[in-house]
Amino acid sequence: MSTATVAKTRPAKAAKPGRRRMSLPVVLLMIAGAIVLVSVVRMITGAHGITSTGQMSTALRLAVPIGLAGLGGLWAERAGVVNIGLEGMMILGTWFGAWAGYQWGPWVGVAFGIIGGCLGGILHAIATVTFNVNHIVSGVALNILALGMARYLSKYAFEGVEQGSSKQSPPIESLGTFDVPGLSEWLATLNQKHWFVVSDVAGLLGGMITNLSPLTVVAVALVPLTWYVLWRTAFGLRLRSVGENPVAAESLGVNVYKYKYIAVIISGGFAGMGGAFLSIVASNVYLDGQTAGRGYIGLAAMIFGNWMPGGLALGAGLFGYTDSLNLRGGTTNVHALLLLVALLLVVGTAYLVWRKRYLPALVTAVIAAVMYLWYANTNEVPSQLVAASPYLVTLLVLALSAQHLRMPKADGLPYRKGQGG
Amino acid sequence: GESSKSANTGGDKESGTYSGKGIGLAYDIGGEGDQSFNDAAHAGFVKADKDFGIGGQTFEPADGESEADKAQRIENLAKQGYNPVIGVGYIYAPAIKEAAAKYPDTTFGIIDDESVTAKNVASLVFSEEQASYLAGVAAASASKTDTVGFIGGVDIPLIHKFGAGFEQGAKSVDPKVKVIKKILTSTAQEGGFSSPDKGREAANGQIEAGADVLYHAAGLSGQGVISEAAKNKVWAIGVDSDQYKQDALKEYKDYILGSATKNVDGMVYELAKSVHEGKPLSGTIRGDLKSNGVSFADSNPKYKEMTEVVEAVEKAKKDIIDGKVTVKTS
Amino acid sequence: MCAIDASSSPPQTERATAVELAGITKRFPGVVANHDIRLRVQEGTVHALVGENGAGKSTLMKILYGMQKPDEGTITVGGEQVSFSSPADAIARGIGMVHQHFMLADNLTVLENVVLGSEKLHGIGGAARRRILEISERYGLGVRPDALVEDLGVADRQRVEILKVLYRGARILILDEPTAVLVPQEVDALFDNLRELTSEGLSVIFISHKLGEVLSVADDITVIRRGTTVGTADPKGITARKLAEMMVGSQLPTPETAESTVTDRPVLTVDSLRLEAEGGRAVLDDITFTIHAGEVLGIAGVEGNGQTELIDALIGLRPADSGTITLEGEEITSWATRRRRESGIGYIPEDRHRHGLLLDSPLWENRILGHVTEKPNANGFLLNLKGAQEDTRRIVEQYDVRTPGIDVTVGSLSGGNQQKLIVGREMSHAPRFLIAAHPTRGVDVGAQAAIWDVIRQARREGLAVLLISADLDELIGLSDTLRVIYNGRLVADADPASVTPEELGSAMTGAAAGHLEHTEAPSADSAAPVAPEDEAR
Amino acid sequence: MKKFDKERLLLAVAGPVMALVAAILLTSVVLLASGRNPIEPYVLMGEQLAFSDVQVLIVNQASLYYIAALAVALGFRMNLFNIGVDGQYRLAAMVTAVVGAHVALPAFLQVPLLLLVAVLTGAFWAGIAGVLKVTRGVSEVVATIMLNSIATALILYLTQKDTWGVPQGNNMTTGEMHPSGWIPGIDLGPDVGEVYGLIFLAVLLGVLYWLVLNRTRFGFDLRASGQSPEAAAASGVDARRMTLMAMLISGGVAGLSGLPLLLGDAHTYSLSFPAGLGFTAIGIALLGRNHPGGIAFAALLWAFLDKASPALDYAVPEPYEKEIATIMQGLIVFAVVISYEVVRVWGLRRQQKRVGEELAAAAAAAAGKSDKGDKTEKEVAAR
Ligand SMILES: Nc1ncnc2c1ncn2[C@@H]1O[C@H](COP(=O)(O)OP(=O)(O)OP(=O)(O)O)[C@@H](O)[C@H]1O
Ligand SMILES: Nc1ncnc2c1ncn2[C@@H]1O[C@H](COP(=O)(O)OP(=O)(O)OP(=O)(O)O)[C@@H](O)[C@H]1O
Ligand SMILES: [Mg+2]
Ligand SMILES: [Mg+2]
Repeated sequence: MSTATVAKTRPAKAAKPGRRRMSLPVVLLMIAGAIVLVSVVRMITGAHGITSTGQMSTALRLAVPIGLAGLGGLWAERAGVVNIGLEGMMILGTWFGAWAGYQWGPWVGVAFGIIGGCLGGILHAIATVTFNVNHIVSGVALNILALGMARYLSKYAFEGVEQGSSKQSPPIESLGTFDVPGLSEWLATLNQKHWFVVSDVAGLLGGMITNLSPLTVVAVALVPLTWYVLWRTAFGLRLRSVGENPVAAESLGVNVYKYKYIAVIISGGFAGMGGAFLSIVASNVYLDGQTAGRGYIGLAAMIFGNWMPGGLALGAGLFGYTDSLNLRGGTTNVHALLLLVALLLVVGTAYLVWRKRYLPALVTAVIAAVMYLWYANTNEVPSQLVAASPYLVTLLVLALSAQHLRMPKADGLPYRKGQGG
Repeated sequence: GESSKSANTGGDKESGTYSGKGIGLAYDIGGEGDQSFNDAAHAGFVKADKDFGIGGQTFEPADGESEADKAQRIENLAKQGYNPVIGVGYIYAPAIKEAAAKYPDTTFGIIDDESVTAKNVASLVFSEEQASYLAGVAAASASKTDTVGFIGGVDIPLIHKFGAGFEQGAKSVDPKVKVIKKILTSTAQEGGFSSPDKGREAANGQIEAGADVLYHAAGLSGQGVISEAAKNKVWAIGVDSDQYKQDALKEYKDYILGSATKNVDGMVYELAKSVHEGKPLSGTIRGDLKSNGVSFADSNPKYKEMTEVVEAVEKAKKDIIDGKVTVKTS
Repeated sequence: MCAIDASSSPPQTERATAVELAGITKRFPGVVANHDIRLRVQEGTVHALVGENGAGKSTLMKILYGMQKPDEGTITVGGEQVSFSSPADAIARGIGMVHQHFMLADNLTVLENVVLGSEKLHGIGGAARRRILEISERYGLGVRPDALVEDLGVADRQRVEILKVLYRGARILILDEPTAVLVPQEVDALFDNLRELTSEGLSVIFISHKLGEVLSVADDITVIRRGTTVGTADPKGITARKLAEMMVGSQLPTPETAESTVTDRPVLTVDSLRLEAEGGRAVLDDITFTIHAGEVLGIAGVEGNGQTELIDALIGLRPADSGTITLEGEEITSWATRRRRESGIGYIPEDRHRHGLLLDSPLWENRILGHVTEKPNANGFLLNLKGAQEDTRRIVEQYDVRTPGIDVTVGSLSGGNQQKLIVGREMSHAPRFLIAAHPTRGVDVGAQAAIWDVIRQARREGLAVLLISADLDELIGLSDTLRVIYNGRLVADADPASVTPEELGSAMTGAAAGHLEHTEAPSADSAAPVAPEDEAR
Repeated sequence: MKKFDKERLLLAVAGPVMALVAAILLTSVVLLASGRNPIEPYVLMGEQLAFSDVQVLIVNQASLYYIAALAVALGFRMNLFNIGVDGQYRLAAMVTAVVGAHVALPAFLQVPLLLLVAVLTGAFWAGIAGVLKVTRGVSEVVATIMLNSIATALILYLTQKDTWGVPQGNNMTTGEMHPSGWIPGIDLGPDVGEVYGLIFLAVLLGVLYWLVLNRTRFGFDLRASGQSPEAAAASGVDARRMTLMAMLISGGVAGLSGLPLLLGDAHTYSLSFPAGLGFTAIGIALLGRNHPGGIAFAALLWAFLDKASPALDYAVPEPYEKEIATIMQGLIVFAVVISYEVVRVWGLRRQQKRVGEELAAAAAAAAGKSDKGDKTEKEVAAR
């Protein structure tokens, strides 16, 4: 026989290192760092628009529908159902919201928008949960169907009504907006001073409390609420368990179908609310094609946010911010961002050097230099680049961070009762 | 097999010399309810129907259709006996070119394009840049901050025309005037012509950057521009029709300095009239300042009170008509 | 088929009946998993359920637990006839089940996994945490409520599973092969717990393939074979061998000691192979061995000690972090899987459904899988469908794959027939080296023997085989050389001619190392635990 | 195994038929609910089928759909979801149009050059998503959604006046392509129109698709990866390479999907070049079950709904809403996937049952021949 192998009984396995989780202080520190960096860029470039109150307020308004769609995605995917039908559910939300809104007032409209989205959710749930249809396929079908439905119904509901047409609903009364008295103006004045960091923070905070629609407040509140419900209640635990391991949940008496249904319907409700926000708050009319792909963007924001409400809000905020930069005068502001990117890359280079990863560090440094040169040698960036910036930023961030993302384990997988074993 | 165009015939309206089914109006993407030139064309259509009782029908395009579909639509209309057949938008140019050759007895109209030259084709085009020039003059004259803004809907040459005229007009008042330009979206699908919210945010940004007169060429999105201007108590300049008189904008009309109008409805009406009378228009019919095809609407009494501004605009208008000034189109 | 009578005295009737299953029948498409099964469990006892792989034990338990509905038959709990439509009903009746395969959500914490479904008991916060710690303390489970399950090892997971059941205050516990992944001390601790539980009046249904364990812990035994009850047995009056014979339904042959065919021509040499997990922890470390032509090298080990990783490294699914692999003098460490397979490495994967088959494809396409570049499946870049189909027919014939034809999807075959197809496919390419991972797992006895014959035959013709199996008898019976893997290292070796399963077992738990001699006591740098006295034979 | 073949065929047909019937019924319900005649729209649309010019339109449109759907289906066969076909084909068409306008080779060189340019552009754009997925783990769904929007901006940038744009009136084009790159159509007379010459490309691609998937090693690997990535990896497929390849090929095919129109009719890329083809193609690929024949059928059906629905505009006394066609399209996809799933599960059950029965019968026969100690009982496990 062969020689005796060296044998040592080894101590019990060391626990696997847990996944890297960022603690609150670290997150806060990173946010603070980002603000300082942006402030530096603003001071250098004089592009005060990048942190103005209006900028932030616009960013928030643009982020809300994306965030709501993302929350919709989050609810569905946490229960294991991929929801690419968010776009369709949003369309239903815009339509139903406007249809009820112009007749019975905006709040009724919001309620109907949510109901419209829920209807889409029910359809998606029937297809994916009961019939085990591929989730993406069902979502695509829903998107087509919702588009056709909304157009078809518009011909009946809006054509011939005063100020309405087959493409547009009559105007809906506004939900109104409000500021926080005193504070809003004070922050706005502070923001106007263009002081280092102080004005930026004032802009950020001011934007959050200026010109607010009540629905925006509701939407923002839904982020922590979602977190609370999903992570701190029994209901949420069951819902998440269904997305992680439905068979295990089933084995403990959880009615998997029920939770999937609930989750997908709530998901539709969120998307519908996002749609209602578009037609009631953002525009005060339903318009054909109003959602313009925000459902997909919401989905992207959710993935970006690692299937967590906080991350999702950050993702939606980033979209809202870049989009708002674009809308609010674009070219010079985005030009200033080139410098920001260059600075960020320098920071990245330093980090990589610290981690002794020299080749990536070199590559990063070179890109940083290119960015800087681009910044230094131009006054504006092409407007098309500005328009593409939200998408580019998302792609970039995902490319840098996708490995750290973790989706619910049973997300998108078919499930049948009694399949366990 | 048989062609669909040979199938449906008959039902011609006989009224005087006119023999046809009425006006066949084919819309561009956006269709009815775009608060812009589709709607204007529709207004002309309605007016013509009212005046001559010639009737007719309107047709909307589908999403993502190709030129073949447009050709099919136009030819079908001609075959069925609609007269005149009007394509709203340059996008119909190839279709009308083809159909005009096949149906020499039908009068075709095309809006915003003059590339088709045929006896039975009337190209209804507009010098939007001239009206925009006047808007620029008005804006720069009325501005206290010497900063004015332009918000276009979608990144297409037509919108560049508006922007170019506006900028030239503004600079003609004072070369130091700053013109901030923003075009909302790259493509119409993204909602550049139909997103009041986008218009509003863009307007807000420009106002923040110091602009106190905003000119828009953004269809429905312009409603957002105007409402935001009103909210911030700065001037807005409307487009296409006299927006001071628009119902949907009543609330904000005090802040509408004027509108750079484009007489699409009038042109459609004229074309229908000419056909109805048996003397169909043909060739390029240019709506410019001289022919009143475009103009600067001054319905707002507050505008009329600003005599300096009014004078500047009148002078500019005269200069253009006299050919002293030529306005760039891009 | 020969019927075997219950070999034991009838069960004592002084205790009350906790659970009674009568006439349970359950059919799956193509399989009758349970047919007219009877089972009576007395209160306060441990009742063992034994039977071969695929006999229908798990199915029966899932029925009792409400996860599956029986087609026929009745369930009586505590004297009352019940009908469960979901596990919730069963849990409400005080039934708890630890499943054969872990039923845990990886991305949830231990606490969340435990309280799931029973949040009403103590909520999902502090109270629940206190209760978990209490139970954990009481039974010495050592569970950390806030750890993520994915960070836990198998034994810890097993404890969480047991805790889940205890947390719900179950009166009737179903444990489906709870010991498969536990080391002996843990098994002992578990058994102590079980005895404590039964003394409190709880009933336990216990499933295990380790008959020694069964005899030591059970108060009653029910044997099922091919889906039906064949009888009950009294653990005091029956030997493991007799029990095994009841399970398989006939006399057991004495293990075959085949003549050695080992040559001195090394086929596969692995030198200091190391594989790391994400955090840099070694999952395989310093693996060194050589397999010669005509040699079967058996690797024994408790599941999860690096076998899967070793297979992956050999077939090329995971790159080695250091060390070399050499195939007949050629170093293949950096080769891709395809090249390794083309150069003569055959592969019988441990999970045939995941790694060996395309379940929705017909048999002949599965014939191509893994050998798409080779004859008779391909001509250059084109597939040779005719060739593949013909050869599939040959395999079906030669390896006795029971199928109506080669165009049916492979998913509709039974596990054993699927396995025969895989074996046939791999052997058709005359491999030089074969990785056989659990080649007869879940395969019926007839197919088992056939597969063994194939491996022996190929060995005689000079094939080198790496055999990984949880079945120690299979390992000892087939191998020429035995190694024991523990914690990612080869810690011991043994001569299959003389080693006993007990000795192997103790090495598998890390209690023994070095060369295992039959006469010697295991080398002792740790207190040798009492090996389960009587393994299955 | 004739029996199984027949059954398979039956199952294959049952799905789409069920789906169509269900979709039509549901659409009728919608029509009824809105107080319209539930039958007439189908009649009106059906009548269109008899007109040769409508036929030409349908076939032409279907050729675009077909190629784009093949691109989508290729990804699906590998469990890759290429939502980015839309961006890929628009970008490819634009770049091809630019090359076609600035390069003037003889036709036998020009046409292959243009095809190559289209393929490479499409592949390049899809390849970005592929590379991101393979190297950085970015979901191809999100990446291609983003790339669609980026393509829109890029196209716009490249067709500005100071880049390659050539304004034509109010339209912005890339300038007329050199005629040597035009592909003549089959002219069926002035009243009927021209069938795109590149319809043959669509057919060829369909055949190639089938050949590659079913008759080549590569196709086998691709399908295996789609069915079971683990099994494919164990069989020697390099999953990353396969993913990248599938993405590149899908993108390449997507790049071709605008060409029948570009080279056959439009001869320039302009603002009026149709968009949204890539999204429609998803529905078509699904409807066609990712099978080249099925996709052809689905593409024709979709094109039919597109091209026949304008007829609803001319209905007397009151036109029908064209959106009925869109609703039908959505319902069809739903009905199709649900009925496929139902039929699949049913078929699987049947097959398993049949296998069980036949085996039981065989076993019974064997038991009849030899009693005790028969073949299956002879050899016994060691335990
Ligand atoms: N969901 C199912 N669908 C179809 N067949 C099934 C299903 N579950 C189990 N079977 C089949 O039923 C039979 C009994 O399986 P079961 O899991 O109960 O066996 P077991 O006795 O637990 O085996 P093991 O010892 O391997 O765990 C097997 O043939 C199995 O393939
Ligand atoms: N979830 C399931 N759904 C449908 N059929 C199943 C399922 N699981 C197993 N089967 C069927 O059960 C039969 C046996 O498969 P199974 O894998 O359970 O056998 P096995 O002998 O227990 O092997 P294994 O060790 O792989 O579990 C096959 O006909 C298979 O198709
Ligand atoms: Mg099994
Ligand atoms: Mg079992």
